[in-house]
Amino acid sequence: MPWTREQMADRAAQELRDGFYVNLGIGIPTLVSNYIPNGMSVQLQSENGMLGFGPFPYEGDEDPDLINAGKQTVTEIPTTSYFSSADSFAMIRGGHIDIALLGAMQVAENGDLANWMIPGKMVKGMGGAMDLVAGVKKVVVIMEHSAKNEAKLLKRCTLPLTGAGVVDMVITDLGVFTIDRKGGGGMTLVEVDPDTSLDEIKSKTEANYRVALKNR
Amino acid sequence: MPWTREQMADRAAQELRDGFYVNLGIGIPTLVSNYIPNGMSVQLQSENGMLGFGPFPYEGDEDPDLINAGKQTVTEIPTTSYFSSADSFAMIRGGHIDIALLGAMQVAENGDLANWMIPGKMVKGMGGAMDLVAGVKKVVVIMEHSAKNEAKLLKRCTLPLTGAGVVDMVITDLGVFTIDRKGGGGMTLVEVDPDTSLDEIKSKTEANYRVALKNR
Amino acid sequence: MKKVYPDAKAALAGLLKDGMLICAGGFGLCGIPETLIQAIRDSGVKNLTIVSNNAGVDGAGLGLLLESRQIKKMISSYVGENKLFAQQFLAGELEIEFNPQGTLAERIRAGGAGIPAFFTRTGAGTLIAEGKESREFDGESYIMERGIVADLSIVHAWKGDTEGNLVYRKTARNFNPMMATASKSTVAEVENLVEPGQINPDHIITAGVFVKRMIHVPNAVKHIEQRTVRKRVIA
Amino acid sequence: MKKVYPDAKAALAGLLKDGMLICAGGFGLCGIPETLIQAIRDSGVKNLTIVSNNAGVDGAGLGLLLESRQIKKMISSYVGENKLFAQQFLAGELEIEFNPQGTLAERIRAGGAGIPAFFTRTGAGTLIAEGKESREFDGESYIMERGIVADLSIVHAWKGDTEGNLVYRKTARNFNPMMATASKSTVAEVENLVEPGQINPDHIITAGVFVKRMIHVPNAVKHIEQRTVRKRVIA
Repeated sequence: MPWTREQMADRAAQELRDGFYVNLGIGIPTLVSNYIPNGMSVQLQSENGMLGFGPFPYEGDEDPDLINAGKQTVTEIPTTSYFSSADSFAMIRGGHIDIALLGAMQVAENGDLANWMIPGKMVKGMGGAMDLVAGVKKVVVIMEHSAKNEAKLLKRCTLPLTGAGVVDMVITDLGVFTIDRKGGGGMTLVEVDPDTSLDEIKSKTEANYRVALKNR
Repeated sequence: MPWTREQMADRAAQELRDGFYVNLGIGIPTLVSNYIPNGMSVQLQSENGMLGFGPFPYEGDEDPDLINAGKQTVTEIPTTSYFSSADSFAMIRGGHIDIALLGAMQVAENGDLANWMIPGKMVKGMGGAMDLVAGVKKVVVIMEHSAKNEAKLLKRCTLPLTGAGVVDMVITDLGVFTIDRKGGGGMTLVEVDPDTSLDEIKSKTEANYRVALKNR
Repeated sequence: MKKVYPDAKAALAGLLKDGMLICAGGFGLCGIPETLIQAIRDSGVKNLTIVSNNAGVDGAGLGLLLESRQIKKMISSYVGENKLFAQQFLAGELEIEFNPQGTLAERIRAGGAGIPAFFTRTGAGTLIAEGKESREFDGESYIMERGIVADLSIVHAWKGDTEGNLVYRKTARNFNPMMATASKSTVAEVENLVEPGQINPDHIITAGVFVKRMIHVPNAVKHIEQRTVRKRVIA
Repeated sequence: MKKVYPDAKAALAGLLKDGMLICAGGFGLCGIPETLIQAIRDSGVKNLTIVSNNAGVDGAGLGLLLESRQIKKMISSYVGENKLFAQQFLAGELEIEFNPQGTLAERIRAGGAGIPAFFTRTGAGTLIAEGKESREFDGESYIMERGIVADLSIVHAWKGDTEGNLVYRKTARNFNPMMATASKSTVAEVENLVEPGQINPDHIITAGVFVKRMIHVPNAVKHIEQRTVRKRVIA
């Protein structure tokens, strides 16, 4: 069986370190907060102007003035601070957030990322995604390995880019890839779902990649 | 008798309007706060991060955390707000301060201003002066008409500039000049100290200027 | 110099004209100047270009001005919540200029700070870079973005004194502070109106200098877009 | 992840090296990180370039590092209060790069915000523009200034929680907030150290993300440069 959404989130949580400041995108990345190892302290950043937020409020405690970047009601915790959107993206663009976990439509072997528009379809906008991938120190994509038998890990993205050369790691339901986006060392398959063969991954991946499995 | 420092400050205060946000430089400009007409409300900005400040504190009430841009102890008033130096100069550079009153070494007929360095002498620095003259809506210079028989109102400044084409009005001990710095209409003498002849002003002024005295 | 006006209509009087550029605070429906938006709708002013991170939802926020077809163009980062937006856009009745959210926030901050242009890495190598100057600094690629200065800014604050000093509450701060700086005519609606001196000056986020007019909205309606909750566990 | 260190020496351990670039908060002697400056002096680190609006006075603030000749270069807007500065400068022992105060503040803010360069009207047509790119926007002349990113920032705050969230008091805020953002190693000294949750999150000026290490300075010495007072009138 390929990894479940929960297993992918659990794997992604292993990229966190004590003291990290973390931005989680919508979808599977949101689940990552459930897998933060015990004893590890990380602060979640929400790009609409909040650092350090807690779980959803109890029924009846929702506050219209207290939402995350997905416009969901959230809660304050003791470490919380609020700031403007300009200050929030100064924090992001300035490289002060340690890691961003987000979804994607396509990732290329050079680290290019596409996740905001499909030509010909109504475009909703990129929100803060372009700023996050351009500014955050480490960018981890969590996505299904392929969609409707179409590869998502490509030699080159065919969709308009969210960022050029920005992805450091891709966690799919079949395995984990690292991308040496700065050094130009390309993409490497470093972990595989135990129930998935290397051949299956090869057949579902258009991108070139080396295989260097880590013992886990 | 030429105008006294107090009379010059009084004349400068007539450039203020109700609701104005005002930055006062050191020297004679500081005195202007004593001549704000009754019933007029103006807020004084201090570029080190304070809007709305009051007089010097009573003896014993000095607060090391509460100073103006001249590093003098001042007081808070009900309208006071504090902000960072970056926000302070965003306010100044963004054109949100209505008027700046400051001293000068030289002013040219095109509005050029020199007030920060004399080549060959130890330079202390321009502080916030370059930002103020570049950003504030109206810049009024208050200075002695001439120094040691050397004209200070010149065709061109001979000292390094603080700002190019930035001065709107010059108040000296002998008269008041306006400068059409944006329209290119040059300098105009609009008021004269009653005890000073037009010939005397002419002899002490290198700059070209028209005379268009206002009835006062 | 009285800044406080009796209502939104009075506060906007003389400030509205067809074809103008308006900065509107808020993120989603959080911290939006809803009372001022309603007054703009009622004024009938047309062909507006509005700078706002989002375009409201159907029936609330800037959605009101979409319904009344007063908006010609939006400058936003995300408009996914609004069906009417999609309809009008696909019918060619509405223009949209997408800006990355951080670039949008910084363009507004720059406009208010007298900075006509700045460089950012955001969007380099993407569609967003087209038509913009690109440049390398220290081996990395950046694109040049321009500051935004509007004809009018409308913002929502939690508390304000009559001098125009404002504070915001929690994530309702969002775009409001920058937008308050980005025009020469900023109108603020405040949930709590107090006298000068009632707000600790160290806590003020928007200094009064930026606020030209203000209104008191003690009963401001607030919307929740995504009501996400936990069940209470009864022990 | 413990951010609080027992003293300034411990907080700076491993962060100092000869020839480094340091951003130091404060305006005049107001809001300066005096305890951290003393520890830098005691460390003996040399050839420092220091970004600070002023250079302290003789015997206080950065004046301490001038006395010990640890400073190679200052990037400042005004250094008029310091006789030793003038001596060392005239003797060719000290470099100075003057920046207009607002340009200095914005360069630091830009560095912290990931903006490598921006345009400003300040200094256009003056000596400051020499060697810098000039450009017209909408008919006005501007010059390009670069962001500053330092190896180390040292700041002084009124209160901080152990997460690194900081608040400043009155005009002691000045350059501290931007400088806290402009390096990957920011060390803060706080007069009051509290637990997370003890500061209202709407009042926090510097978010904890910017602060790597901190020390508690409950008895910080504060200087007044110009003691200006009114006489009390006994009624």
